[in-house]
Amino acid sequence: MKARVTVTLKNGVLDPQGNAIEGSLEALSFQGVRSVRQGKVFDVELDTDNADEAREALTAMCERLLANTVIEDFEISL
Amino acid sequence: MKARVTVTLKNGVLDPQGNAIEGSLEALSFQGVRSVRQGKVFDVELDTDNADEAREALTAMCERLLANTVIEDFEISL
Amino acid sequence: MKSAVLIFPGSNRDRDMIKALTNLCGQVPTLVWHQETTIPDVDVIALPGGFSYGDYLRSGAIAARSPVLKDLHRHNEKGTNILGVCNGFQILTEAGLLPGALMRNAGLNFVCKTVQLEAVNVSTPFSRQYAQGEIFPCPVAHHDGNYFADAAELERIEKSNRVIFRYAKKSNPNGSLNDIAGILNKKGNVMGMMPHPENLIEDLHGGVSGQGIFTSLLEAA
Amino acid sequence: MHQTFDNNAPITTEFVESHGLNSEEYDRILELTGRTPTVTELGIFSAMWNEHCSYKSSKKWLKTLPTTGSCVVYGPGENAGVIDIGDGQVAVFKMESHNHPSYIEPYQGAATGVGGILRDVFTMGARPIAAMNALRFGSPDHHKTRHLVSGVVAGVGGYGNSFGVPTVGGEVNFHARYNGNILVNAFALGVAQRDGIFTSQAEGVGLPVVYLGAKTGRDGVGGATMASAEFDDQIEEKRPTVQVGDPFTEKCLLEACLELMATGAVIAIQDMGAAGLTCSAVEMGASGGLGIKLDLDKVPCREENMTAYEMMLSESQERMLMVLEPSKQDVAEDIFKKWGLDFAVVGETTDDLRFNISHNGAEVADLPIKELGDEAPEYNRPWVAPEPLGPLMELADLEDAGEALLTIIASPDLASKRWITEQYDCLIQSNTVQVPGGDAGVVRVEGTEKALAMTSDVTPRYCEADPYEGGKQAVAEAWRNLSAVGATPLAITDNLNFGNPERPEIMGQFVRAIEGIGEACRVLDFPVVSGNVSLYNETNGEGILPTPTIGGVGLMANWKHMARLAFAGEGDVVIQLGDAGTHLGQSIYLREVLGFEMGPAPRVDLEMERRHGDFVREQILAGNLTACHDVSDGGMLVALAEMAMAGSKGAELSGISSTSAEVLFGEDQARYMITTSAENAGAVLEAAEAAGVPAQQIGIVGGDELKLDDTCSISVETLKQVHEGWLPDYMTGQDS
Ligand SMILES: Nc1ncnc2c1ncn2[C@@H]1O[C@H](COP(=O)(O)OP(=O)(O)O)[C@@H](O)[C@H]1O
Ligand SMILES: [Mg+2]
Repeated sequence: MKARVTVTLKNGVLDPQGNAIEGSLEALSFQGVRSVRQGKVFDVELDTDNADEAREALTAMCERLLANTVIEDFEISL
Repeated sequence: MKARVTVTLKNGVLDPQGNAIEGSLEALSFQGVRSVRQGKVFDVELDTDNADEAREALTAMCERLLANTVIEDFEISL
Repeated sequence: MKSAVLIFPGSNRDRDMIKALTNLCGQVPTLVWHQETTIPDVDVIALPGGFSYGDYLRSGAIAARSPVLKDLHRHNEKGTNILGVCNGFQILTEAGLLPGALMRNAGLNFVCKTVQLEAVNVSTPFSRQYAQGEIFPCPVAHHDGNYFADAAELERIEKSNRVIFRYAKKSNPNGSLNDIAGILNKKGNVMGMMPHPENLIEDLHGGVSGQGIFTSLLEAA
Repeated sequence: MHQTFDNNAPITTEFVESHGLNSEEYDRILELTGRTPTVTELGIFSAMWNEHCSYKSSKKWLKTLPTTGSCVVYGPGENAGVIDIGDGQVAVFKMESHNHPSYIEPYQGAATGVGGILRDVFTMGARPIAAMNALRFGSPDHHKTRHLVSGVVAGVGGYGNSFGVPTVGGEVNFHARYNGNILVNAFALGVAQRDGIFTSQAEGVGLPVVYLGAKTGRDGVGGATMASAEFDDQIEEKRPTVQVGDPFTEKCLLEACLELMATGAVIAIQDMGAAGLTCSAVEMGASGGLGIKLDLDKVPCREENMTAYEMMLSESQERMLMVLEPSKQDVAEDIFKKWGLDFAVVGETTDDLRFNISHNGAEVADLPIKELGDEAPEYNRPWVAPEPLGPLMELADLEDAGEALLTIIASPDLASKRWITEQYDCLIQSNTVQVPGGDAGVVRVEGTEKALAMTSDVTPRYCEADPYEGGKQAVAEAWRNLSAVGATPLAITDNLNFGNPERPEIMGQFVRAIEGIGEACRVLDFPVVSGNVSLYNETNGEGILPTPTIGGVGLMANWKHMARLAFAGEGDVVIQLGDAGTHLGQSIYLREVLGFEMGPAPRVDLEMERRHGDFVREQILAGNLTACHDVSDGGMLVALAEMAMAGSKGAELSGISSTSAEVLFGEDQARYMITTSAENAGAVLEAAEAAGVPAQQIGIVGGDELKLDDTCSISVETLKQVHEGWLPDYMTGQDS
């Protein structure tokens, strides 16, 4: 089955990329952008079709590799 | 309103990061991972609460900056 | 030879490029800040290496949208020679002045070392001082130098002989398709390359093989 | 998890303790304030009085280090040390640790460590032109080590490469004693005009205090306290204070500061490091004999509802505090806007010597500014000198010198660090003469023929065995590495990493190491101009190896008169300077081949170091040498192997016993391996004799093998394979 893991910075953690993008959007005269925070997505294709199994495996993958849980949160959608 | 823009590599575009992650996951003895593709998300906070306006603005932002349409696709969710 | 160097916030090999142009092409280049709207009439416009805007979002992406680019496009129309090195190459692809894209190195790590280049097309204003097939050392220092273009594009580039430099002797440091280290645009006036010729131009650097790029431009001017 | 407090909340004992202040220290605070401090005030005291900022355990001993010399312009006390390098130019350098943050989040911890040290250098008006990094990791088979190595290296590179400074040297060691407490020591060096140096000393009353750079967030709130707190198993809870580095902003900050300094607008400047706004403001006021008034409502914030406490303790990176010439305020503002940086007048200098802070219109702190620093506690902690280790027992004979050599050069500490150094840009700025791999990194001084050489050295296992000799050795090896490339050693910065000073045996290591460092600096005329102390490097009661990292800097009149370690010419004569090896105690051979860490550390004869080093330098400057390498870890045979690998040339040795481990692998000090052309050999040997330097011809460069005698020779290819192989193989491995 196909799954998508989304990894985002925890609240309050500085996001230099997001800031730079905000600045650039402003320079490109896009109005009304309050804030931009950048994160990562991983589209993962798994052999299993069992949702629980998948969720368990993906959680482990996030904790071990995909997310830096010191500064990032992750969410899994199947 | 809050919106999320997801930018992913077009099919066929090589993904060094995705490949490397596949490799490490295997090395970490995670079985049954067919493929991993890495992309980006942008959590954007806009002044407007009008969905159409927002979608239009975000589409423009993607085409002008957030995505490199030579190699990337984008999707917008409000 | 008159030259201009475009400077973006985060450019950091600008001084190296300025030194190379000054010492090898006989004149101090005009420095053009990214927010300026006109680039003076010169023989060569150089986009230096660095991490413009921290290479945030995508390497070169934000710089490629800065005000000065409008006039860079005008100069391109005019046929002014434009040289992009490293981050400059990334900016030129992001700006659509060169095809393809520069992705994260296959090894994922930043890589700084001296590789071997092969001069593949020496009939350009950027490479005429090299001998056809000449193999010479040149340093690289980048994180996103992995050249990618889709099959059709790649074929067009190869067919029209627009690969100027390739990584030679299995020294491809980043996974670039077809070992591409430097390419030319269709019109023949824009070159982008990942390696740093400006860092190999005096004895102190342990060699001068990088001079050829600049002496070629000088001769073409 | 944000620590937010009501500013007038009652100050409980727990609260005081949680700020790393003991009861005596709290009583001292009550005396100074004459009342119960507010929450913000207590936070300020905790930041100013923790080990990291106050040096309360180390001050007494740091004072004993020699800090003066003909080249010294500014010694310790400024953001970085400043030495004269002639032609009206100065070199500005310092080394600083970021150990705990790097263990918690290796990439950001290392990155912000590099950012901090670069800021220290350009705060003084110097453009950074070179960097080094000294790294100590746990045992390679510890489950965290690989992750920490890749994170730290990526962080060091990620920041330095983007900022645009060449990384030209460093060290990497692995040892189980760093398993729970790695060391990340970052060094930076910059060059400025002697009359273009800036300090934190404010002058003049009623001048604007200006905040520059990035916005303030809750990053690292409590970080300075954490950096001085021993780790325990609750480390997870200390996590939320991770700071994130932004090299792009730092690069803009560098350019903006240098541009601004050139306009004459800057009266005083101080970067915001540990406990950013607090330490920088107090430093500026106290050193200038002025008070500082801050209005926190003016501070650019990244997050909402930040408390005064949080703003005063925030360690958000890439920030500066300046006192500006009022008439030039607009010029300053324009420059910072041009570079896309925040600029805000947040206060003014006063004449009342108070540190006065208001927030939301109310006064949240009012403290005597001088006392905050001057009255910080200073301890004379009890210490016991470590027992000297007994002599080494009889060792089994050396079976196979070749095997031993291969084992040693493929061992974690001696294996090639290419996998690491290639992730660092060592060429940017176009002035690099010697890249990592030689005895010292060498960079030309822009626009001159001068070059600066730098090296980072310490041998922790020696310091563990004998902190005094170990301290001497660290300084001596730095001095030797500089001499070995032909530079005149000028001065050092020291980064003293030790365990918990409240334990007398650890304090003893610290004291004895400083005595050794001081002694070596005096004899070698190699003063200390800057430094940093990192204590409490221990986990669950186990301390790290005592690690006083020495960053040495030397000068060359002309980069062309420089030696490299690579064998250069077929037929060149190989000469050993210094006596044959005898000392195996604490040697790499003992540890890697025989498997134990025992015996005394090698003794350092500083007079001999001086004699031998001066001779080597003279010979290099006279152009008599074709290669030069100091003998350190692994002894003579390892030094020769390194020269062979670097030059892709072999050598045929003669008159050297292939069965004496002492001779081949002994780590006696004050020794070099040099090569000369056959014609020059005689003259060099005579000159050595005249200079009282033992010198012996031990071989001829040539072929593609390192040949000891008929029974023992190894191809240079094989040497390279094992030497280059270990680290990449290790890093591509995985922990299960
Ligand atoms: N982390 C690092 N960064 C840059 N260079 C390094 C690093 N670690 C080691 N090196 C380089 O590798 C070479 C060998 O290191 P080392 O064995 O410590 O040298 P030495 O024994 O002469 O002090 C030196 O040139 C050193 O600068
Ligand atoms: Mg050495």
